Amino acid sequence: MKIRVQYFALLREQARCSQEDVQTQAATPAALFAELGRRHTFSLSPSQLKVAINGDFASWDQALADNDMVVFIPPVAGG
Amino acid sequence: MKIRVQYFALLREQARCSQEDVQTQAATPAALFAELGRRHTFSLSPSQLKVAINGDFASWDQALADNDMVVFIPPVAGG
Amino acid sequence: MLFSFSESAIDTAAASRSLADPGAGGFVSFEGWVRNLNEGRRVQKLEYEAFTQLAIKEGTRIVEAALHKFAIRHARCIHRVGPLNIGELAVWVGVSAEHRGEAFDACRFIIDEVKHRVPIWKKEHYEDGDSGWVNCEHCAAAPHHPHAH
Amino acid sequence: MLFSFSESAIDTAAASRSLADPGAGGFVSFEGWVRNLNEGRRVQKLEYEAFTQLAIKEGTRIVEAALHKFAIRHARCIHRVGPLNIGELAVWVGVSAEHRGEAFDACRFIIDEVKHRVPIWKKEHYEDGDSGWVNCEHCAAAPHHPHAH
Repeated sequence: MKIRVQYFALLREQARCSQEDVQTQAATPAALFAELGRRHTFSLSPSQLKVAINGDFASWDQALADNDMVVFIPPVAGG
Repeated sequence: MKIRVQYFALLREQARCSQEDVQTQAATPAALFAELGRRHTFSLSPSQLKVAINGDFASWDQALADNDMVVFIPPVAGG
Repeated sequence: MLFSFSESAIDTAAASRSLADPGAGGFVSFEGWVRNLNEGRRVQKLEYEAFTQLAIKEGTRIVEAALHKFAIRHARCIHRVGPLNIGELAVWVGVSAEHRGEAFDACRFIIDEVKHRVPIWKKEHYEDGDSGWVNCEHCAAAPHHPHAH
Repeated sequence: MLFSFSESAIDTAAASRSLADPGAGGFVSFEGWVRNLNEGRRVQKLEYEAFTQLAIKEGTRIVEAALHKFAIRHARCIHRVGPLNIGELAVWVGVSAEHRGEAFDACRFIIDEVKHRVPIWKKEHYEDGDSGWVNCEHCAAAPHHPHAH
């Protein structure tokens, strides 16, 4: 299936792109992140990140569906 | 001796003046307030008031001196 | 001027700017607005009166105490005097600090102390035509004339 | 718009006015200013980046929670995105309430929650030429490249 991944902040810099479409068999965000980590050098581990699917917070083991939009959220620093 | 008394807020309205010079033998603000209370109808008792002499907070039993400026301070309500 | 009075509308933008500091990361301000209701009575307008000489001394002492007690950069309080209408700004307190926690604490300290200690009085004019000095009418122990004025 | 982003200077006067209410006696606002120093390093400028879609949802939930949790009239938060210089306003929170205590508590609640929960990131550019994403560089558990960018 096709998943669109958006990157922000440090992850965007480390992925060297702000958005990519990936063809994957990853069933969950956890599996997807592990797969992406083989192509990119991410300095942040899943325990430091949160996940959003289609613009809402989600869990690492939520089932992914075709055309989902996934964001891995680095530690925030607003304000 | 001569004491100048300034009135504010409710006391000003009850004294019907904002300032008066009084000739008095009152040795303290407490004695002065009792004396003034015989001429004016004050609804506030000394326990509800504070005293200032010459622009600084003072005690009710501080000795008055000639030409002192005395203010009896009703409960405040700034802000 | 850590504490001052204003007879016209307080310029909050200018007041905030006067507390700017490149080392300050947080700024907290309090504004006291004239409410249309106090203790269940409809308020139409009000007036503030101050014993200016002592009020400036006492207000300045409060802001100085805040600057000493909290890790803040700058602080300031401006109070209106004279007649005010509903919604108008009666008092402004601003505090800048490196970190926001201290700015919140100091701002609250200042307004709490100003309300309790500074010789300023507020006369409310009610919609029913009555009026009264806040904190003076209801606590009077001597014979009470609530509608005397 | 309980929570919104601004790509240009936040108009705090207009924002404050939007929270006016004749029943409100207290108004508390917080301003986050860009400091020249963070964790001992001299900051020259910074940039904010947001996951706007989720940030607006989450920020709105925070302000809604404050309106539910505290006895307040109105509340609002506006956050800057893009490049900012020292002293510039990065975030504004305003709360009007009948009484000041609730306004202070709600304002602090909102800024604390916004800082912890809303997907906004801050990249600091230091005077020594280095730069870094706040909260991302120092806590990285995987192999760490502090000067990689």
